[in-house]
Amino acid sequence: MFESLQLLWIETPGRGLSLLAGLVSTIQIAVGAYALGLIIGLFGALGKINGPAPLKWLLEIYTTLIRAVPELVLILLLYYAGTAALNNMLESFGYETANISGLVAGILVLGFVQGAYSTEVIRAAMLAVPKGQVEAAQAFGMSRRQSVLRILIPAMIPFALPGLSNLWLIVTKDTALLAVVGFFELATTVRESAASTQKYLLFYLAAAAIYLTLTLVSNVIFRRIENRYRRGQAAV
Amino acid sequence: MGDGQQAATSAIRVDNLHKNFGDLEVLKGVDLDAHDGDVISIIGASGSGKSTFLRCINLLELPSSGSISIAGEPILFNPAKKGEMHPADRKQIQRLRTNLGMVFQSFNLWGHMTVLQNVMEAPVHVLGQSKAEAREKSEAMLHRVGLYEKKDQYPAFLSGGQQQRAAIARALALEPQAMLFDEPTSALDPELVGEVLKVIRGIADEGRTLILVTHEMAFAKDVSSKVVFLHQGLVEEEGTPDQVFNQTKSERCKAFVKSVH
Amino acid sequence: MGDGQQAATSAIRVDNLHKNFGDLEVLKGVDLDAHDGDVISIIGASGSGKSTFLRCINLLELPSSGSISIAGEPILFNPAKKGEMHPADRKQIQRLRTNLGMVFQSFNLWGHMTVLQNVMEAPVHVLGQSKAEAREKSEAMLHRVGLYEKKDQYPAFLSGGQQQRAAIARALALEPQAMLFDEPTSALDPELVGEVLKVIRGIADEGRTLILVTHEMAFAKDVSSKVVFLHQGLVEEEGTPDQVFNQTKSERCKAFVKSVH
Amino acid sequence: MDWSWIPEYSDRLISGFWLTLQLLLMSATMGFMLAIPIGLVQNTGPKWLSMIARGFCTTIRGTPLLIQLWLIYYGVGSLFPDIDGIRESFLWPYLRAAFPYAVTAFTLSVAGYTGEIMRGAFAGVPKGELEAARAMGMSPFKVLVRIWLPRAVQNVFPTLAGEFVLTLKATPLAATITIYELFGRSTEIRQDTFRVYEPLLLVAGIYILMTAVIVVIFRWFENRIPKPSIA
Amino acid sequence: EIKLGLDSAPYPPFADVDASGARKGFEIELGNAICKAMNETCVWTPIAWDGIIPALNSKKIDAIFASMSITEKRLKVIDFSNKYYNTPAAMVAPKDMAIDGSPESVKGKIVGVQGSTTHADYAKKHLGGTAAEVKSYQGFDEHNADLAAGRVDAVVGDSLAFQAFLDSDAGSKFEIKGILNDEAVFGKGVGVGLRKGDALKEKFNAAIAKIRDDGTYDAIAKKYFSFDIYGK
Ligand SMILES: Nc1ncnc2c1ncn2[C@@H]1O[C@H](COP(=O)(O)OP(=O)(O)OP(=O)(O)O)[C@@H](O)[C@H]1O
Ligand SMILES: Nc1ncnc2c1ncn2[C@@H]1O[C@H](COP(=O)(O)OP(=O)(O)OP(=O)(O)O)[C@@H](O)[C@H]1O
Ligand SMILES: [Mg+2]
Ligand SMILES: [Mg+2]
Repeated sequence: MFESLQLLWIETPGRGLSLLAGLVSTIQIAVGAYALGLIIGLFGALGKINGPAPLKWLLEIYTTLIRAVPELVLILLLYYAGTAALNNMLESFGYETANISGLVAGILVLGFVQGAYSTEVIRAAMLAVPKGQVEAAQAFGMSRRQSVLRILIPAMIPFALPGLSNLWLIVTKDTALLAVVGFFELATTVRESAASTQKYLLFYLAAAAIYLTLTLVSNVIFRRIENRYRRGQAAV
Repeated sequence: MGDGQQAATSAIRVDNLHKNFGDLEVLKGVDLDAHDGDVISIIGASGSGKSTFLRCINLLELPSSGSISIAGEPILFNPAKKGEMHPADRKQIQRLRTNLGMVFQSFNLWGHMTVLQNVMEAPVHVLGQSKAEAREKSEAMLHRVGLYEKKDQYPAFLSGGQQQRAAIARALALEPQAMLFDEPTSALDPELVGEVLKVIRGIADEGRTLILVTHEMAFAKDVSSKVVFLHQGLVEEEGTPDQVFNQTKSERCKAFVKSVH
Repeated sequence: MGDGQQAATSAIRVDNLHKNFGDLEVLKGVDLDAHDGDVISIIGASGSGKSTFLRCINLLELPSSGSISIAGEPILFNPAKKGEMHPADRKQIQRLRTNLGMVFQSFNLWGHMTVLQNVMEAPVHVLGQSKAEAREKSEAMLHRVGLYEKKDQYPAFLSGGQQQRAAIARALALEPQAMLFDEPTSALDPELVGEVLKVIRGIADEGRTLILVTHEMAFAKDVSSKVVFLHQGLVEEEGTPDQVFNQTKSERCKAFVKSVH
Repeated sequence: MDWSWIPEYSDRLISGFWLTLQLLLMSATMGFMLAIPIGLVQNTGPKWLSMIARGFCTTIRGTPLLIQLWLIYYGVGSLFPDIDGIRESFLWPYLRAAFPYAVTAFTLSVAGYTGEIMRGAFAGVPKGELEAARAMGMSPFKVLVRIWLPRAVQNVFPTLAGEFVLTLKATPLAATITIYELFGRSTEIRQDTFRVYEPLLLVAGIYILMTAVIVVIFRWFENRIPKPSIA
Repeated sequence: EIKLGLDSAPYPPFADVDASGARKGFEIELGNAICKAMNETCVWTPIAWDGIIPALNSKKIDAIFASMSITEKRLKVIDFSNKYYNTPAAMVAPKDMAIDGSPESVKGKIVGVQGSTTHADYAKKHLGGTAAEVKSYQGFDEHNADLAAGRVDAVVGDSLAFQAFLDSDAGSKFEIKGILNDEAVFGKGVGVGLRKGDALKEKFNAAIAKIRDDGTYDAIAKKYFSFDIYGK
């Protein structure tokens, strides 16, 4: 076991460097997908609350379907179908086909899935903001945009944070699913290393430890953020 | 009321205002003409439509029919759709609203901002004042309502009376020509009522136009230039405090005034 | 009290009961001897240890020292550890508890069962009665407390008084020799108090042993065979209702009786 | 779109569907059974046990299920052949099959997530109701089975339904360790037919239907239990 | 720029990663040489094997350079260049097990293959009737791992690719039990997978011919194999 532990180290024959690189791209994908999910979620929530009826319907279908289909199936569908559709579209409009890198594709796919969950979290948070908060903004002559940006969004954050921190933990773990489409991230790296060294137990344990650390660190960070945003709330 | 020659000098003028919520007709043709410096108290039983009337004035509720002018400028509406008239020009509404300071019954302070930030918000982001300028004026405003020491607190940590005074300071910071108060004291315990009424009286003395919905008859009597009694969506009685309280004509108003005392 | 020759016929007998919560000594040596058919009211100021005493009797709280016998059978304890005496024989406790119907101040009905299921639960699952038998008896019990029509309701849909009567029926269904009531009416509004007291009086008239903590002095006076006044963890005064209420010896008890009236 | 392949592969799809269902029901049931003690010891157990339970929940919730699955199948599974005589033992047929590993991994995962839910659920039952049960002479086990557990489950029922759907959505991961459940079958069909989207769309549709059925079933049960809880 | 798709799971000695994560192997070197001959820059893009054809057709990659055999079945959906190597398929099993690669010898045994390969097709066609089960894996290494763990009794794969496994500690108890032949299944060797009608086909063919002619191919092949990997 001891000489096997060497395999985790940075120096050859250790695989530490590739694991590190895998971790970095996992974090990149997670951050990107999370951010994209938040943007979709924000507009999705606004659309679900205030949008015209057809948009509401569309969003309802989006969130319901995405949340009912296994992530793995979605990832495959979006990964192959999504990029193919995009390229077909670009071609039919006479553009060059887009050169979507793995990183971007991963972010797009996971972000699109995250968006459905974010939409629900943010919508619930927005509904939790007392109506009077936005009315007050309107009564003082703020435009709709201003009242959303300056009042509704900041006021909703404390309500949304617990759900959003959960989503972050989910997206970091969902990056592992990209391994199934052969994506270069932590789980793929680990799988490659485990396969070529035949030390499955060692590498999968190491992977679990890395993900767990990521989760624990994220928890600490989110707790800080939450404390910051709860400044304005009286202790219950 | 209602023959219109004075329209040019009216701070707030409402004609034949109707408002339905679905099948429920809450306002059935209400008129109001408030001139500069008027202090008008609106009284009436619960559910008579007082809040709805106030909220229609600055279009937090969309009226079903009727007309509204602020500072002599009529609000432009599209024809009613599904029982609501939508404003034709959003920008106009936003502009006119800055002339109407609204103070809500439940304060509606923004919880994610400190008291000072609450007060500075509209001057900076709606009127476009510089931060420095807005801060200076806002601090002065907080001094006036006696809340300067609390300026860096978040609203959740203030008492009800302090919150209401903060809400008043916030409305005043826009330096509106007219102010609308919806039961500014009803959420407060008796000790705090006095504090807040003192501040409102101060504003009235300044010569600003005030419209207030209140259950404080003594205060209404004392401070108003006109009292309006609303009953089931209609103005049942109006006039000077003396006329309404002491020479009451309508039976219903008599009963109401008696019950409240 | 306390010289012990009557132990054999005592329904509940407590000797020199002590109870600490950490450093706080709540009961400082309390004795009680309840014979069959006794109705004993425990009165005293808030925090004097009444609830704690009642809860020690059926071991919801573990005493620090002292002895307890139920129906003449002494509860076996291991020596105290960390200020608590643990029962030596769990089965004994479970058996003796079926002889002590407890009615809580806050009802504590089981929210996932209907009223009838609440009442049937212990007869079926503790006493091992057949469902049919338990149902019959339980329905009779519910008739008695006037709650038969509500038998298929869930507790959440009952009024406070109805819940309390359901809790009494539940305790009665075990046909216990003795019943413990902890302020059975204090969570109820005045109209409901009457309902519940009527039921308790009925039980007392049946000749069951009752121990009740109560603030209803009139009721205590009326229904009790003995009244115990607890003060700071000690029995400060005890005797017949007449002795305690009218010929009060202790100054503190005098003050208490006066303040409650 | 071309769906002409469906008749040819319908048998395999059906067998995949049953496998998915088995995987789901077995791991959800066993996971929930495990979640009960895990939630319970965090409320009443000795400190060391409660710490272990907490550590377990944190670990399960903090690592991807895919990694857990691979760790158990390839990692732990690779240890067994080194044990002498194991190939001759009666356990060997189970140890060499993939299904038990998948059930183990999913069961542990359900136990971790649901254990956390049950911890809160047990804590949320009013203490007085438990005392009432004890005061009537119920044994600790009776109190748990008759009062504490049903009351706790009642309070978190909708959350449990959600957890059930999440478990269903996790079952496709089993395909990565050679289990031909529904998703695995679709992969097989894709490899055979070189059709990219249709098999995926078909199974996506089946998963949506299964989710809908789960939601309906749970809703039916939910409507049968009394809603307002006595606070 | 041409994106060459390869299997994301390692497939030594054809494609592998070293400790630092850099790619190495016969196919990697060969691919690089071919790109150089075409005067193109190439980017290696790892893709999970079972999605590699869809990835080509959805233009995520431009060519499959991943030991893919040219078969009738695949030719229905994609094009291939001329072959660039050809090795026979083999069956590997424990040394002490009586298996010779024939359908009868795997009676009641579990056979592992990598999914969507010609080896999987072969196993299904010839062994499916007798074997207890044919399990398909996502990667070559994974069925080897399960062979070592005793979860499958035999595996079918590329004879050369097995070499690294048989040389390792874990593989020391196993040996090649038989060479498997069926041109209908295994096709005419390994070629570059291309989208139907793609002009790249001519370029690849020219480049393969060029490195065959100028000795580059043999120089690379010699580093890895002691025999003629190109075949007849
Ligand atoms: N958004 C709404 N939708 C439907 N009905 C409404 C709405 N807002 C108010 N109403 C109804 O309109 C009527 C008048 O309400 P309003 O709040 O104006 O009364 P009020 O005079 O302010 O009473 P109070 O003194 O209790 O505040 C009431 O019957 C109320 O139920
Ligand atoms: N579990 C506990 N831990 C610590 N202290 C306790 C606990 N239970 C009760 N006490 C304390 O013991 C004392 C007596 O409490 P007890 O509930 O017996 O009073 P009581 O006479 O029933 O009062 P009340 O009339 O208000 O119900 C109080 O000071 C209380 O704070
Ligand atoms: Mg109102
Ligand atoms: Mg008490």
